[in-house]
Amino acid sequence: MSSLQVFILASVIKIVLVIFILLTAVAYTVWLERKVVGHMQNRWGPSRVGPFGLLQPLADGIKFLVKEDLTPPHVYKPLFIAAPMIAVICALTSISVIPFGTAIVVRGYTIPLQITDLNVGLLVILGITSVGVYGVALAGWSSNSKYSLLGGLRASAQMVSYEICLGLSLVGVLIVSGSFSLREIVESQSGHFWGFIPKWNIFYGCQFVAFFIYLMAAYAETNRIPFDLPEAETELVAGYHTEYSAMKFAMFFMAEYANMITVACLATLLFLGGWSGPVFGPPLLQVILPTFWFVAKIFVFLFIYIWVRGTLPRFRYDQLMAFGWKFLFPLAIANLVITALVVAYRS
Amino acid sequence: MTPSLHLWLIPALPLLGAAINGFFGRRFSRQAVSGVALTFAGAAFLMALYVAARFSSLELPYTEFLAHWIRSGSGPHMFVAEFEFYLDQLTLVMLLVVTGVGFLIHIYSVGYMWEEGGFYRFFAYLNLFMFFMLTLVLAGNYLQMFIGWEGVGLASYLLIGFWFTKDSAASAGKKAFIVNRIGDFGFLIALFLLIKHFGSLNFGQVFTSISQKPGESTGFGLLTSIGLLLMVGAAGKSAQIPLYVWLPDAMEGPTPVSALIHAATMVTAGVYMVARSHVIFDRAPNALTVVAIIGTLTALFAATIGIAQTDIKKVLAYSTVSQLGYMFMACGVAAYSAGIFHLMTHAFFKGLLFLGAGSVIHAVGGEQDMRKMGGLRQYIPITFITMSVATFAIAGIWPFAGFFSKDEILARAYQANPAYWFIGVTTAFITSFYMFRLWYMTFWGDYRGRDSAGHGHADPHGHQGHGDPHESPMVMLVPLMILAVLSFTGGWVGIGGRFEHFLAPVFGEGASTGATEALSHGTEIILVTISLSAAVLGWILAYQLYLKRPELPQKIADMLGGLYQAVVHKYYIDEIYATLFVKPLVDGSTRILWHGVDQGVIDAAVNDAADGARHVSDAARHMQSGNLRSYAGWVAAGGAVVIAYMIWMGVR
Amino acid sequence: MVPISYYLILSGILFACGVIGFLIKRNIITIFMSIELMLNGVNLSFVAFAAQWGHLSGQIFVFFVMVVAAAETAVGLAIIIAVFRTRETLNVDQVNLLKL
Amino acid sequence: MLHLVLFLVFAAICVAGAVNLLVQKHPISSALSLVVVMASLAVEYLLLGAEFVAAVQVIVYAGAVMVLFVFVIMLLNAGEEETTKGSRVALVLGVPGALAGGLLVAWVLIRHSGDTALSLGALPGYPKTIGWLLFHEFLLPFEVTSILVLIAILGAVFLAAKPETPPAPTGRKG
Repeated sequence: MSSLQVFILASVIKIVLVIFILLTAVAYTVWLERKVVGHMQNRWGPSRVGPFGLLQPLADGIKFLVKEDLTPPHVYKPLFIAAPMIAVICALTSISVIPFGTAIVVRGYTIPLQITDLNVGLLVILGITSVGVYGVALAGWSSNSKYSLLGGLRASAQMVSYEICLGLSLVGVLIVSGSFSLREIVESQSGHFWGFIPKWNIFYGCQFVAFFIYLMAAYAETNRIPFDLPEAETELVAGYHTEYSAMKFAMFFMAEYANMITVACLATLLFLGGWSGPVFGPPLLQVILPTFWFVAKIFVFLFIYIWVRGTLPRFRYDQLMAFGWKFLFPLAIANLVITALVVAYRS
Repeated sequence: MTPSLHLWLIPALPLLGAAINGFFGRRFSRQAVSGVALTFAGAAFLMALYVAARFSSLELPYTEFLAHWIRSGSGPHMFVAEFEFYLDQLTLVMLLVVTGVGFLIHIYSVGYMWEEGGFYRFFAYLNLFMFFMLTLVLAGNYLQMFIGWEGVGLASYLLIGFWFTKDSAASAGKKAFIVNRIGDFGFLIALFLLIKHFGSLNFGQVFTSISQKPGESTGFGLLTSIGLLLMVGAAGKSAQIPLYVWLPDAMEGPTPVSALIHAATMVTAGVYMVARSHVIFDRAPNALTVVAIIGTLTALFAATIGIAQTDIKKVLAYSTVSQLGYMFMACGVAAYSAGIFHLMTHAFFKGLLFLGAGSVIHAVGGEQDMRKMGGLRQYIPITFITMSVATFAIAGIWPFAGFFSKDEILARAYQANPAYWFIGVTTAFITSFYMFRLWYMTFWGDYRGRDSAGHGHADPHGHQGHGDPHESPMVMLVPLMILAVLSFTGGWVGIGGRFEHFLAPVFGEGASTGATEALSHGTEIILVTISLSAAVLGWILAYQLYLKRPELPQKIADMLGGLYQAVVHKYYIDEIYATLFVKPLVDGSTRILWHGVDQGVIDAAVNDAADGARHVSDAARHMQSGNLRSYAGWVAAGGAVVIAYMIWMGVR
Repeated sequence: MVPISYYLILSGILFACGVIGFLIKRNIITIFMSIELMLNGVNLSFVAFAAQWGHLSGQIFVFFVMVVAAAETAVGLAIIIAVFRTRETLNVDQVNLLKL
Repeated sequence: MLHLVLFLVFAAICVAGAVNLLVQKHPISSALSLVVVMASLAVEYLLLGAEFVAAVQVIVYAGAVMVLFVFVIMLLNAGEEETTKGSRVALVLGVPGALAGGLLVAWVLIRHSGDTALSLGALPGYPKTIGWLLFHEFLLPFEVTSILVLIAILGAVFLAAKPETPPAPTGRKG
């Protein structure tokens, strides 16, 4: 086989695998959330379908698929249909540049555990995420309902605003690692400070501030509590997806959780050292361990997501905007300047 | 190296006084204002005395550098003008005259102006005048002299127009200023010529380089033109033909001003300037001749006008013009020291005459017409006595000051050309006549002021309701007395050529004294006798006409008819000037500049441009449809044209 | 291998579409979008020329164009909002107070 | 070959988007067409190797500028465009004229650009090199642009700010 054929074959396998895993992960993140929040609220969560309710996501999926696909009158139909697609496509696409571990060698061919390694991988993720805004915004607008419109407006404004903080918080990391390529960023985090602290970016100088900003912005970008105003059930009756049901609603749902996972991946890659961690044992374990560390970190991140959801109340909209523009934004700039000065001083 | 004399203090002190009075005087009491003015004027006089005391120990000419002023260009063509002061015998004489007479007139003014409005303003101007006059006198170069020259013009303008609410005063001020500008024009061109050909305006440098040149005995060369142009300036400032017309009008100013500026000091600046530039004139005999002719003619001409004037100050004004003519005559025959001598004595007696006239006017409550005076000697004896001294002095009666200086001039004039002498003696006779006429009309006979009904006219300083004429206060009389003493004795410094010897280092030994010796003693005695008898003759004539037979002048006037009218109307010179220069100028300005250029060209251009713009806009506004997309279309079309042009050019 | 002229033709078409949209559209927002389209067309030719001459300045210019476009958008949209507040319309034909 | 195919495909999408922008009556459709144009242009940039430009194109244009457009359209609830017959002239003269002009310009550019063929990823615009250029050769324009952006921000804030309502009269006259 020529290397091109190997490349295409490997890519197809990777894409199928990643999408399968991602969708499964999405489903089980939903399950996890329901379970954890349930326990936090001193109840069981899903427990009837399968052991510990493990088959609940499957049941939900079947329900969404077979439910009647209702399209309300007075909607702007092309966009009403396109909006959830845009949302889910963007959410799923952005995973494509995320590396899950080091390369593996199969029959002499080195196959990186990543669908594609771009020089500007990070920017691609940012770009695709920003395009994802359209899904929410258009859904809100095309529903031709005031709640949806308000939700869409809020979503677009919020996401555009917090995207700036998100980007700025990442710039510090970029300055430290000196690359846009996610793989290189991770590789720059291997090793230890003083022999025992992992050389993760979160421990580098004041990057924990950047991590905090990233965390906040990520919550806002994914419309999660405490920044879930676009879909605030109590005031906007679920906001932009009020009019959606069945599979279209499921798409938004999937998009949201896929985005959560992407954001968690990004946080892991940029701040938590990616797949770096203690590697030991037999060769097979050595192949698996980095990916395991990676998944473990993502899991921790997701858990924090759910934890926050179970703990914090929702912000008011003006508080959200003020927090973004008057607190996070200056903080991000300050962090950027200080990091730049530190790096310039050290070089 | 002589220690610094701080000459700059002499002009600076009056300037400080002017500044204080000018800026803060409004809030000062009259006492404070006069205190300030007198302090600074007096301080300048004391400085001048100090300089005079130190004079014999000085190395002359003494120059003092104050500050850099203009430094233009570089290398050999660099033009430099500094603020510097120049002191020699001539300067010293002028300095003492200006500060001394000026100080006396300051004192006098305190009394004279006491009840006038704008008291502080008057003294601020007066001090300002002192500053400029001293700058002029002390200047180390022509440019600085020009500052003083212009400055005294300004002060003169301000003071003539002191009663600026009075129309005649305001226009007299303007007239003086404008006529002086004509003279200044000549002066300026002379300065430019000096810069062009000698690269400097510094007296020392200019005179050194000029004295190396040969004299221009014949023809019309550079030095002649410079000299003539300087003479134009001098004629303007010193009221010589043809620019004398402003001086009689300048009598609209307060009398102390007339005394100080228009008799004693400023008008002599021209004489001073000519004397200062004697190096130029010495080498330009043609220019000198012109100076002499102008001086002689002015002396005679003004004297004849003086005969028929009835306004006491006008008589004195024409007399001043006439006496200035004498000085120029002296300069014109290269007898500079005689001119300066006469300048000095004239400052004394003419200052005294004006001050005395002021005292008379003061006494009769503002009246200036001599026909309404008479018999005043019993009312104002001190004024009478001092005025008498001055009258004798100006008439040239031995041993008063005027006799010596006038005699000196006449002697030198005779030497140069008997024609000058003859006119000079004639003038002396006329001068004597009209001065005694003034004397008799004012002080002798009966007082005619009381019965004159129409006596309400121009009452310049507001003395309302006068009874008998009354003597002036002491503050006015003391300066009169001092000046009287000076008018009496001032000429004695010239006995035996002492004054000439003093000034000889300035004007050169040979040019002045050598010539006098050439005149035989006998001739000198004859000349003296003739001029003295001319003066006495004038006196007798005046006595006959105005005291013995006062009806006779009217008969003579009737007999002379038109000639008399011409004299009364000052030979219609003002009218001729108005017709020849003023009216064409005004008409030309109105027709050509105002109606033609301003309205026809400038306004029309502006208006037509505006009209054109409006018409074009009228047509073009239809493009402005308010439709945004049509604008966009225009933009696109314009862009297309530009691109098409670029493509076309590019393709070719 | 694609000849550079293809890129330039694409660029020209985009620009022309922008001009046409600018001229025929009535909605002020769409007009504004047409301007963005023109800018994009120009950007493409910048990048293409950068590739042709092998110099990155062309790409740099694209950044500047983008920044200017972003600034322009911010101000322009603010103006549109202000216009809409006062005129209650987005139709440029009705924003015609300035006609004679 | 791959390059040409990709180019043609995305060029077709691009032109289709641009034309759709013109044809669509509703501004939001136009906006989305423009997003399509921009996204496909980003791909064209990628084909030329300008990966950083492509990424920025997506982030800034598609992700920020066009979102703003959509946001404003939603905010103002802009409806369908009214069509009138008033502008026949512009349609008859303007459209072909503009099209012809654009093609002419392209033609001239072609004539003067030679027939260089560009390979896939002809000039890689790595972020590092671009950044280096930006902060060395183009530092001054960069800073000037930053000032421009600042001014634009201020202007936008000022323009879009709600006009201050005059304080309610307190009832006290005088």
